[in-house]
Amino acid sequence: MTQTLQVTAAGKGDFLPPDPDGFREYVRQNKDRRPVNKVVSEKEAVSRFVSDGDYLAYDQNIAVRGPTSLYREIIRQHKKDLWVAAKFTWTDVSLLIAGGCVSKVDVGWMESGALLNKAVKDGSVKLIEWTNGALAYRLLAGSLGVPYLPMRYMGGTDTFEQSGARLTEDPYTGMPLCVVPALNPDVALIHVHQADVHGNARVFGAGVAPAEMAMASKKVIISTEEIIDNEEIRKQPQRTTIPYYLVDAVVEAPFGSYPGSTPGLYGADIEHWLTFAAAQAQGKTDEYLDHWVHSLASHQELLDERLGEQKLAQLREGETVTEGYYD
Amino acid sequence: MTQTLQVTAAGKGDFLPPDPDGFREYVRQNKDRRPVNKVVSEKEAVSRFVSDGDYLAYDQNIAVRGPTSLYREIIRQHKKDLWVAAKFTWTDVSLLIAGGCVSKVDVGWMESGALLNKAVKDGSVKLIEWTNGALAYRLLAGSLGVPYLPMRYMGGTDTFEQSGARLTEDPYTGMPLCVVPALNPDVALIHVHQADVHGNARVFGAGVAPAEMAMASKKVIISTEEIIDNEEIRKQPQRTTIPYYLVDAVVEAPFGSYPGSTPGLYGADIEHWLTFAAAQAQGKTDEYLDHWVHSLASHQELLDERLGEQKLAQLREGETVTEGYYD
Amino acid sequence: MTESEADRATLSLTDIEATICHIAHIIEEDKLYFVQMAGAPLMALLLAKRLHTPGVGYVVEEGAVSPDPSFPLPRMMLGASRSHYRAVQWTGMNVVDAHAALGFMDYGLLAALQIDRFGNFNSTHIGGTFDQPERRFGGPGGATEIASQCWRTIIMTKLQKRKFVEKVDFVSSPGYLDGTPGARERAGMPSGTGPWRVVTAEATFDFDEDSRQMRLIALAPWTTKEEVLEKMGFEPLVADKLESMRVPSEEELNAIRAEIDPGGFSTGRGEWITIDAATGNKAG
Amino acid sequence: MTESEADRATLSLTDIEATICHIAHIIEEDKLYFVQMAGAPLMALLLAKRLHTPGVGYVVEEGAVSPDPSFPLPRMMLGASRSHYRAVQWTGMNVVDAHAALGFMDYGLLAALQIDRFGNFNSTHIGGTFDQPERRFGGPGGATEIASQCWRTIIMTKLQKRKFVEKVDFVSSPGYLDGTPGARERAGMPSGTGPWRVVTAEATFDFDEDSRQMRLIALAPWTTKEEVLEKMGFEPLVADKLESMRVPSEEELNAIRAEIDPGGFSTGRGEWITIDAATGNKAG
Repeated sequence: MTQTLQVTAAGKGDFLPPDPDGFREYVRQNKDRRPVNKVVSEKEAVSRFVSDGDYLAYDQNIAVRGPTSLYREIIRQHKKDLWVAAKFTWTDVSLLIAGGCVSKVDVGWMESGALLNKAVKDGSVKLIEWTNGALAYRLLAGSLGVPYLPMRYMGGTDTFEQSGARLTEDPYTGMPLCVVPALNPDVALIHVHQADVHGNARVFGAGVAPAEMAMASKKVIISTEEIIDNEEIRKQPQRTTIPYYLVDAVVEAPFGSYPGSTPGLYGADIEHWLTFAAAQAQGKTDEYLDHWVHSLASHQELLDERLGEQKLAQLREGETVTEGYYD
Repeated sequence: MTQTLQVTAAGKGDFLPPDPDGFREYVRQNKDRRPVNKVVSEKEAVSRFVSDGDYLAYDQNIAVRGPTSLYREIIRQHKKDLWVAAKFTWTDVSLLIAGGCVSKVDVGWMESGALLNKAVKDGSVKLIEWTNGALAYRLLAGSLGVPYLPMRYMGGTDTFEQSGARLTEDPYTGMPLCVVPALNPDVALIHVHQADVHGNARVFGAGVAPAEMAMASKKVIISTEEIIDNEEIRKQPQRTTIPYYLVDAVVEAPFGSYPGSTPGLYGADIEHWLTFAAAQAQGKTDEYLDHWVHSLASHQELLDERLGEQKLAQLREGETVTEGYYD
Repeated sequence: MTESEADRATLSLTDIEATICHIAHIIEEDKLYFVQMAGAPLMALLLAKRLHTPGVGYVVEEGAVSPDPSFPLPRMMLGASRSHYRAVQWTGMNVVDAHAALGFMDYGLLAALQIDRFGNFNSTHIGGTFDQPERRFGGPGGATEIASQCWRTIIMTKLQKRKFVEKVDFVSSPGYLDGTPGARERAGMPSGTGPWRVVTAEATFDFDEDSRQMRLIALAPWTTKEEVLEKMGFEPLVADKLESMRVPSEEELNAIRAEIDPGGFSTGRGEWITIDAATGNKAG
Repeated sequence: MTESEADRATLSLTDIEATICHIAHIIEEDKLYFVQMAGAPLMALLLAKRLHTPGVGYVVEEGAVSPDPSFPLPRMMLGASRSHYRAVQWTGMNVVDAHAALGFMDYGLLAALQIDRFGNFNSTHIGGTFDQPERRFGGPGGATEIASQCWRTIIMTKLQKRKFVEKVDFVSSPGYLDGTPGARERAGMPSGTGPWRVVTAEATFDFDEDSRQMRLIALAPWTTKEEVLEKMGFEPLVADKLESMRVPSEEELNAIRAEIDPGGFSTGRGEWITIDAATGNKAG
């Protein structure tokens, strides 16, 4: 039985070539299947697991449960040439561009202020077009260990032309169908509510795609609001979003989404966002980064020296709705 | 840009032709998007939503959280010519064969006693080969609204030859890859721990694939150990496995998995299984069905007249480990 | 208040507020909506939910199903606990996108920067080329999956010549593509889907079933057909009979300003107009 | 107990118990296992976990990740709360199968009805044809995804002529297929995977790296090479040096009988043998 299918169109956007067997080999050689203690400082996590040139993914964004303490550490360590997945994000990419860390962005949605516009025009940052859903779906493909998945959208658009999607025929019905290549990031940053020292992690609330991202990525750094006992994890296995063997590093980071919210725990700091927006508008993001990143040795210093207990208490009080998260 | 891909091999097993647009049209015409009260008796649920000739799927099995009160009602109503997905099941199929309900079985795993062997030999039941995982994965495809998914197994086997899987080339790498057609059952039976009257449902414990099945199936009947308030659902949205708009009928069925266990709530009745095994071995399944199905008007009658409060209490006590389920 | 005073009562509102009210007026309680991120489309749905159709169900792309938000909403609604309050399910993006792929979403509710006569729309860049854009925007976000997979798409935008254009600078998300029969299906999209209404402060459009071209079908009381056509970069079809759009009410504006977008962070930034509260005619 | 008494101490065990003990002896604590359903493969893993490698991680196909079961287990282990007790995650079949697809599972642990020299195995039917089988069995269950996607597969079965056959009646799940280089990859499977050990009560086999043929590598103390070959339907390769398999201990048998399969529902049904507890030689 031989049947021929056509690939009738292909976008011209760059993508990491899917390589399921290469991913498997990486896992076999590098991922520890023992439940060992993976707690490290943000400094060590980023220096060991984020390399210049990496494809970097993160779940959620600078407004909600984004791994912002890790963004800042990446900037602090002057990581370069990152290819970033801007899926359902906000000023996340602009912040990393301000830090000089980014050379390519896969676009779903992002804030597109002066920094991004300038970087696109001067060619220092290259954009590849997808959508929020397409990036999440590419992570789903990556999480299933297959090189691609079919889907029902993106065809017919200029987005398609600037992406790596292809238009194919379904092998069963012959109907036209888009396919997208699996996304297997080099490194994922995922901020969670709770994790144990082995990396068993819990995300509460609507989550975008933390489980898919953890499965799809070669290296996984978890930052967590709190570290809980493995015993606690085992008492409520239903609540685990990510099992330990997917995880490479666990970083304890209370208020690790600041200035964003971690739902159920603390609200966002609107004023901080306005500060960044103003810095961007005035071309003063270097000053912003000096104050909020480079002059501080760690996230803990940011909490102690830039925010202080009163501010943190305020942020906690700002989260007036907590029902459903820790229940 | 035109690229050609080959489908190099195809199994000869039957499958419902994938039809994503037909499924969508069914949903548009038939699924109520309002949160209305869907509580009905098992009798009404089965008579309205299970038709002769339907493709029938169920999550879990007669040992664990299977929708056994609905199996019995299907037998009671003499439903015929069902095509059943035996994914990770046990005597479920044999029971339905005993009831005269089955004409085709998609095989993952099932108990294969005298009834099944006889039915296969006399041609009254036709088997199509898949695997547990392939059937769950076909439901995943069905749940994503796409006609097929690629995967990394089944190729090279006789299982492949007796299935509807095909061997294709990946449109990105050209690597050989199996594809399986989406499974969109006509009707799904899913037993859950808790549901509200609209059909928002909670499954506790390792679940096989209840969410995928509810999404992939045209008609969804939920049987539930207990009906809880919509308010309770909304207080812990994280715990919802299936949202209301996927569901057509909610049947209240305490001990609805009997003789199987609903984990966290009651244990299995080993003796009952032995009774069925003995009936099968002795060719006396008609007597078994008379006693356990046809002589009873409902599941409630089975609880009252065949089991009684003492037996039920025993089953509840038999579930010595409950940690993690209702927490 | 005497009758003559009532006649003279006026309302001041922004074009964004007006658009939000217009959309709220066409929300149906027995349908399911897929609403793009936060911002004006979500505000329109929430206004309907707050005042007109309290039981209406909706999902947002990060994976909250049919929440019952806690008002007033925070300034950053996206993903906030107040926005997701009392949902019936918290899940993820791939799950709710799949619900749309399966045909459960009656309506998609979106905003666009620029739109053409076939309802193709742009959220990527304005001016220049893709590589050298005059101004780059944030990208389609979830708009493409919503506009492709929901049965009917409602698109809100501003009625301006640079927004209603013969050819959009970039087709971020699909309308009826080139308008030929089956164009969406040939591109891999589900059949029977497409843009259904384009809503602006001054006018509402649908799409002709045969030609798939945008058609003016309703006007706000404070404008005329001629004024509307003057503000468009292409000439739309025009329905034989133009409906009159409902006048936003003070109650609606209060709900927007006090509860849905407290402080008018988004909605207060538009162009202000003042209308007669009873007739909707331009005042002053 | 004097030395001579110790010498004379015997153990009676079934072939299934012996196989379970053999497999338990090769479980590695720092690896991750994907174990088929309930039954003997799971019992072997649990025996290792109970006595030898308490920290070993494993998943079962219904979606429990690394449980720490509550002993004694119930007669029906499958999906039971005691089996899933203290897992680190309860999820679903598609998720754990994907973990295997991604290369996280070092070993798959399976049972087979019938196996050929290339490790292809059968769980579908014995005798007759597919349409008219002499005896139909339950099907592959999760064995195919496990045998295809885990790095190394350990298969347990009984050493009998009708089980070790030149050609299995039905290839339910793949070994090295026809044994040619790249045969599995050409069929769409991940590279570098395949059957690693076949374990029976009397003998253990691996697969030659070049020819992919089954090779006898170890013997139970109570048997000989000749006896083993006599019980096979094909002639396997034979390693230059045959290892001696460890003797099951009384402690192991007690754990099986009291905690893992209380009542011997599964394990007690095999053929009984009696061996010298110290040497493993056949007794009596």
